[in-house]
Amino acid sequence: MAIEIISLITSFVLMLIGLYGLLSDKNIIKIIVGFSLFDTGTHILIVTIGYLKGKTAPILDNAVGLTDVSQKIVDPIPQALVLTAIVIGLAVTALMLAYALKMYQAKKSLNIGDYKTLKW
Amino acid sequence: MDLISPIYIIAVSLGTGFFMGMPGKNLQRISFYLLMAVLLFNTAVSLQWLYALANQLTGPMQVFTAGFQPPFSINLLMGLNEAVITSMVNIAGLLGAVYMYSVLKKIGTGGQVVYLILLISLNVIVLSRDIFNIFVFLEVGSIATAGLIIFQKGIKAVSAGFKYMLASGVIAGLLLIGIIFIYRFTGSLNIDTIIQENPVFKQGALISVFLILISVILELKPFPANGWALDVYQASHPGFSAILSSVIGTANLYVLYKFSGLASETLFYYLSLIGLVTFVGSNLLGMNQDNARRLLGYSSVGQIGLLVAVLGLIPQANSNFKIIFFGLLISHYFAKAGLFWISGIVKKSGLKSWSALRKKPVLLFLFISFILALTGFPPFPSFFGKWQLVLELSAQGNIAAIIAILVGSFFEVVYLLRWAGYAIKLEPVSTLKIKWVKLIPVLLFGVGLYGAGYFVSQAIPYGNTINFIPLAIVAVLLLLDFLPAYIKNIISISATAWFAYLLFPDAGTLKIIFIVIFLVGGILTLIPGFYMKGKREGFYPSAMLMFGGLAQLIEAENLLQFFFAWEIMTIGSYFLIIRGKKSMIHAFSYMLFSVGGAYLILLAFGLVSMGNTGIGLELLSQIKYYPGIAMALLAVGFMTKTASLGLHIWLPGAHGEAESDVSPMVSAILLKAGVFGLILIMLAAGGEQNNYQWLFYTLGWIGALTALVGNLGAIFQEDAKRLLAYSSIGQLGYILFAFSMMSHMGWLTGFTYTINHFMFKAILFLAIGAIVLKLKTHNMYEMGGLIKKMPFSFIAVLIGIITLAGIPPLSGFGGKWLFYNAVILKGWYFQGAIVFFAGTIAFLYCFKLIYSIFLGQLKDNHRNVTEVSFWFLLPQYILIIGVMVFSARPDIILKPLGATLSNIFPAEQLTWNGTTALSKLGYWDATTIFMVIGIMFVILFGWLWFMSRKAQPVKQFNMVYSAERPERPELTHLSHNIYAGYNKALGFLVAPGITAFWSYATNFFESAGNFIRRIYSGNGQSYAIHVVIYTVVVFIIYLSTI
Amino acid sequence: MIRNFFILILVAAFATIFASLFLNYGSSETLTPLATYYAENGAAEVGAPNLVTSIVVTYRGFDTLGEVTILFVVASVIGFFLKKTKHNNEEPAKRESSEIIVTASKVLVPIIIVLGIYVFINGHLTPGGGFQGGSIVATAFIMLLMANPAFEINHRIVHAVESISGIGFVLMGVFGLLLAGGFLDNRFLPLGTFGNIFSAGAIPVIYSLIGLKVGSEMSNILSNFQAVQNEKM
Amino acid sequence: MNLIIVIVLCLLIVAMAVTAIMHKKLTISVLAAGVVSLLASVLYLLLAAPDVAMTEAAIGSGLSTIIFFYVLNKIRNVK
Amino acid sequence: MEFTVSKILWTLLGLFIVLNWGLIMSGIMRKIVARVGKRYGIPLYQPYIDLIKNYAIRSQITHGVMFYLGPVFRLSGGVGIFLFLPLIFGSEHWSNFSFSGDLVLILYFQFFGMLGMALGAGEGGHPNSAIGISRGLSQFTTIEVPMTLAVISLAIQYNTLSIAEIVAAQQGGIANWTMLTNPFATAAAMLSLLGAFGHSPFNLVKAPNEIPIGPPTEYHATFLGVLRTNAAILHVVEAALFMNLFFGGATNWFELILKTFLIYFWSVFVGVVFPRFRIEQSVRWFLKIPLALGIIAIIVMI
Repeated sequence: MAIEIISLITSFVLMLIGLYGLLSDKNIIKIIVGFSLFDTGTHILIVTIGYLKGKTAPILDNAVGLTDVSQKIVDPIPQALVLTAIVIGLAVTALMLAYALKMYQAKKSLNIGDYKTLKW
Repeated sequence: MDLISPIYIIAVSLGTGFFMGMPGKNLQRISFYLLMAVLLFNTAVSLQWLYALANQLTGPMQVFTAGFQPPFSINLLMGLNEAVITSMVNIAGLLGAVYMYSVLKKIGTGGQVVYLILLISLNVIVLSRDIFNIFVFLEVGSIATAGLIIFQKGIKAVSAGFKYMLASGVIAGLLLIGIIFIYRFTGSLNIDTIIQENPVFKQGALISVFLILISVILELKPFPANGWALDVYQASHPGFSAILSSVIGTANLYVLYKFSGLASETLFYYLSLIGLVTFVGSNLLGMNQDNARRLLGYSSVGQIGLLVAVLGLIPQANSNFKIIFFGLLISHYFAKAGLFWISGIVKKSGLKSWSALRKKPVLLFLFISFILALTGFPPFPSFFGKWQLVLELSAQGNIAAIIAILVGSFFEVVYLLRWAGYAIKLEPVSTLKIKWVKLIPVLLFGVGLYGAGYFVSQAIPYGNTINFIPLAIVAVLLLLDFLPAYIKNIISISATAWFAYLLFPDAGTLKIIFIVIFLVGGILTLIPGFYMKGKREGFYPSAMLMFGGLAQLIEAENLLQFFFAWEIMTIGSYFLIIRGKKSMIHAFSYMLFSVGGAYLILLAFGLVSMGNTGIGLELLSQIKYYPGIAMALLAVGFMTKTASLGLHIWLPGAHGEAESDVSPMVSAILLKAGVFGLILIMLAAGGEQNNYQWLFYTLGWIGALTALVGNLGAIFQEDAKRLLAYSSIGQLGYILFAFSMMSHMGWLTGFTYTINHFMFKAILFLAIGAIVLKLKTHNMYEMGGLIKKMPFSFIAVLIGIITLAGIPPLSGFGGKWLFYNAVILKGWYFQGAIVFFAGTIAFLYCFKLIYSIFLGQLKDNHRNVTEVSFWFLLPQYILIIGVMVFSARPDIILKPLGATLSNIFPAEQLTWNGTTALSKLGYWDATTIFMVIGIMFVILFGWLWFMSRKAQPVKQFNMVYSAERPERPELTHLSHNIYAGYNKALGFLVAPGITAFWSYATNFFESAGNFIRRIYSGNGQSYAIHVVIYTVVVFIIYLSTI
Repeated sequence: MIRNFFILILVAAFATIFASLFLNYGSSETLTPLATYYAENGAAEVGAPNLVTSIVVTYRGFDTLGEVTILFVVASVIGFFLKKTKHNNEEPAKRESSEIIVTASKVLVPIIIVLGIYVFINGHLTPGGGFQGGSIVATAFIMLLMANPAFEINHRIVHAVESISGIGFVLMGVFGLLLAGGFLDNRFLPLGTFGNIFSAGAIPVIYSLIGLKVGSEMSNILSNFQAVQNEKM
Repeated sequence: MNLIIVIVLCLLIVAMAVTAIMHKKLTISVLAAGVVSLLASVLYLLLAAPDVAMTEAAIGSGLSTIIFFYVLNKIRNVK
Repeated sequence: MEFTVSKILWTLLGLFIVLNWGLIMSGIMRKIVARVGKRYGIPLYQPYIDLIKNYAIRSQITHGVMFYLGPVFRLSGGVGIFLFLPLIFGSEHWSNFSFSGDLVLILYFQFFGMLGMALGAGEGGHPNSAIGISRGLSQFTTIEVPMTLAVISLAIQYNTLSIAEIVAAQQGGIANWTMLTNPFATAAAMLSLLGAFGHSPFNLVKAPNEIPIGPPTEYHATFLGVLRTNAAILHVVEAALFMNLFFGGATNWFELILKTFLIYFWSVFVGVVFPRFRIEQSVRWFLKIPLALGIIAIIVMI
């Protein structure tokens, strides 16, 4: 079994665990934890997609040289994407936490079931 | 032409945004104006592109970032579509900022920056051709959205924001997975390159395409995975809800549009399914809402669903795709933003508190315009969009989709028009203070909506055949609404006369009859308006809308014109009817039946156009697919207007509670529009030997039963106007029956009835209306003995009821005689007997009407009443002259009519020998009868008068009752429930079974909606669960097909 | 419990999506054409040894602009969302931090900041760049905050840095548009010698600006959360 | 060799993730999530993505965990 | 056919005969009813006395214009039916003005008189009049149903609506009478005739006991005289209509007198035998058996 398969499975499992936490836990903080796990899972997935077996990091240092680069490196594009994704994930998590804080301030509860004034 | 590159929208805005982050008090002060300046700049840039591209001054522009060709770098495309959408985004952004002036000021630069960036992100997702770039800016947008939600203070907004973030977090995750896999399978992130790669053939790619599309769809809030969005609509600042609904929805929809290039046929199918489910489902639930913003939320979701369905249903290569898509989109855009903005002005959330708008006519007008635009009435873009959509779907043979769309639309009409009714009718509980900054955007969007309507109408096929002059007259009357009523009345009458003058020369005999009924009748019923004091705000525009629609109906030469006119007339009459004191609920039910009928007509028109080219009215006679169903649908549609049995329950209230001069308009004139429609389809069906025998046979029975039930209903009424209203139901039943016979005699009967009903019902309603106006009660048992006070009204009513009852020598008998002959020749004996029975029953209510009001004992409080206004009597007596002429010389009309009809129905014609009409069975000499009876009557009257010339009048109180003098003789006026015995015997026939049926149907849908909406438990986590379930379910269904 | 079980089933059902993706994953030995292009021409066109950097800053620089915008928005939102309520001016209960942390922070903060700056300036040569460097800089602020909970970051300076670097980033983009091939093109400055610190056109400048921007934005976010700590609920 | 490390790493990640979801105490749960990120960044190194590894370490396991703790701290203070 | 003086004179003569026959016939009937009830009864010429007395009474009062018009309408109705009905088959003189309308005209012209009566009585202002009218009209609507069915049945049978042609078709012996060729229609019509004449059991309208004298309660003197005149004419004319439709018509005055007498006697006979119905009972009754007969009559003819 190759590395990428294992990490692919890991990423899927991580996402599912995160999703389960997101959907099942009543505690708002833990919902956010679930979300960030889900997010991490997607990051691993993206990096894995870019991975090619036995290739090196996409940095053209002396070890790689400037010739036949395409035979030597892993795909740099997913890595570039994941950088963006990570920052976005941070932003979303931070904002969710700010919301959680505000909600807690208003009702002194972290149970998401207590925020149902709007419905139907 | 040198155009500013769209990249500057982003560069300038972001630069300014970053600059606004600078610390400093001075900056705080000017930052709002800075924001406005940037938004103005963006608007200008996108508008210049729109102008240039629309006029083909330049081609679409590609912007390559970083100076590399795609797919190696991110590129933006500014084409016509993009120009339209970014213009929409930026204009609404600009006006939204104006609207949100105070809140943006209060929140400070931080808030302004977020607002600005939201708009930028929307611009980018519209322009960008790179899939991951779109993802990034979608995220920017959703974070900014989350920030803007909390402009509104309070836990509601905060919790709504959190729900939103949770759901959009999951959705973003799905999108990201989809994107990375599409990269994996196609090796590109550029939409155009991916489409070239054609991912359809690779299964893994199919799944990633699925993920991408489903997440964009989820962003568009499909039913039922959209609880989070509804909370946001309800809880946010109205200014932001407007942006969310009209702009963010639009931009996201455009993303779906771009991505839909990736999809396969199957996915398009699902797209349409999802859209339709959303449209129907959310509108079903919308019916249960009483919070204005949440209701608008449901409506928004529904509208976007419809647009998604359009994406799925209509191939983008179709030449009409754009007009459908943008027609619907633009209506939604203007209307929804406008409504949310108004909701911020009204402030209170309950639907009923919107009556506050009543005191602000401009705002009320805008509100109603927006509502009508959402519900797809002309002249708004959505009308044309929906029209074309139905035609295209018919061309595809996709009837199920049409039905779903119409059902959803109907639900939407239910709650939106109920709401409009509240605003128009309920007593205002609060007064509004309107700030100019909040009014300006609404006003501009209102103007934009009408402009867009005209533009779209010119763009669709055959749209240029629509005559907008009646609407222009309505607009003039709206602008002149501040003038006193009599001036507007003169204008209206002249305009109606002018329509008639224009239509007259080209019309054949059949049309002339309707011109006379619609327009001459219109003039006659407008005359009483001179009596009305004050300004009568809103009356004349509505009336002219109705008469304009009727005029257009006559001149219509294609299906579009016809339907347009039909809808115009419907709205006009709705506004007329709702003017009555207690008519809110009745006008509403009138509208529901009318709209339901109109949708059936639309569906039928769709069927008619199937497989045919063009949309001329002559297609009705060459229907290729499902001709029977199409005809039946049309018939039922028209029968909602003629209030045939089962569809009649709206009429008594609507006609009974309308204003005194409106009742004759709607009863004597408007009902004939339905007759006009029926005649149209019957003509198209061909003559006697048509293929729709079963249909007309059924219609005949319906007509007969309608006549019976209508007349029976009338005799038990205590309310004079309702009595007449029920009588109209019955009379229209006769008319339907007569035309359904599809024979020469039958049609002559039908036309005679139509003309008679027009005349006597106008006389009766005018007379009774004037009396009601004078006595301020509808109840007949509160009247009595008025013959001495109102002799002219009495004579008018007497002549009216003699005509109605068909007693010789007046023209009513002509109808009866023709009827007998027609029935026996046709062989519809039993139906005929029922109709005859109904006719004798008519006699009962005629008597009740005239007796209870005019005869018997005068009431104490009416001792000082005087004759009704001259302006009411004038049209009555003009009509009486008409009745007399038609009675003495029916041949004037019937001869040429017969000649025309002989082309259609050559068999068993009526022949004329001088003034004697000869049928196959019998003969009838109206002129002689008129003379014989007249002479005899005069002789006998003279004799009796001579014999009792010394008679002395008796005072009212000079009476003996069971050997005693009653203390208060006026109380002995027997007028309440005078047909008690009849009620005991036959009352069961008018038991409100049909009303019960309709209220059961209503309850069913309401409780279904109530049941379904329990899934919106308010729990943010549940909403996230819905999103996942939705994805999984759609996926599993999808998986089974690939 | 039933609910959780149901969610478990739901998640399992959701896993079918992954399963079907997994089954179609196949394996790939070669780069995609797009990546091949970057690998073959990246060095020559952009002039940065770190291909990830050339993609992040130049080829897909527009994404990165969006990314800093996201942070900017979040900072703004959190700024006005968690803003102190005015009537709440009581002095917060100060908690003394331990001596070790205070001392350590005094020593470490400058070092960390220098490290951060190094990381983003060298982003085009070695692993790391604006984001990494920026977050390292932000970590230094955390140290300061931990050392002194009452420490108030000088907002004016942070905001100014944030704004200026942001405007700078956009200006670089516009320069690229005006002077070179397109928005965010790095080649309006000479590409220089491959592998040098002052090479790869404007990449070092842009990445530094990104680093400053990210660092200041994150600091802003953190300080807002910190500010709440001192507030009464 | 790499393979074994990767397997162990992945097992740890999953274990930590489960801890993060299942553990009753919020602090543990947040810490576990941070550890998942940290382990992920090690995984990135093995997957030849040093840039990503740095970012994940700094942002995913560093900054976001700190923000979590700010919030937890605030909530605990209130309790 | 035109309005000529001789035509008008012949018609007036016919009217005179019919009026006298009507008066005599009602006298005879009242005598018979009395004898059946073991009373002596009135003299045969009593109706004449009544009529002359009514016309001669001097003290008159009126309630208004419609009060005048009521009897006028009523009498116009009666005379009108007479005018439009051919009395003697084959005689141009006694066919009156029937050239101007057919059976339908007569059916509908009945309403003319009813309306006038109703309005006039209403103007009187006495509640009993209104009660009587409402009952009368209610009952009348249902009476008309079997009648209509019978007429339709006839129209199908003879394929015409012209009375003269219907009579013509029945000539040539009793076997050709509608009574035998179309018994169901005849039965239905004869039942509705009972209601039309308003004898017991369908005389609640006039209701001599509960309400002084029904609709004409306020009428007296000349007004009542007019009404009585009308009643006399109407009885004969209605009977003549039935005679024309169902019993072969009349070829001379003797036949007419005999047949109308028998038809009228039928209603009196039933009235003597059966007790009075309440109004809802009679409404229901007419919608049962006579209606069923009418329907059968049509089905048979189709």
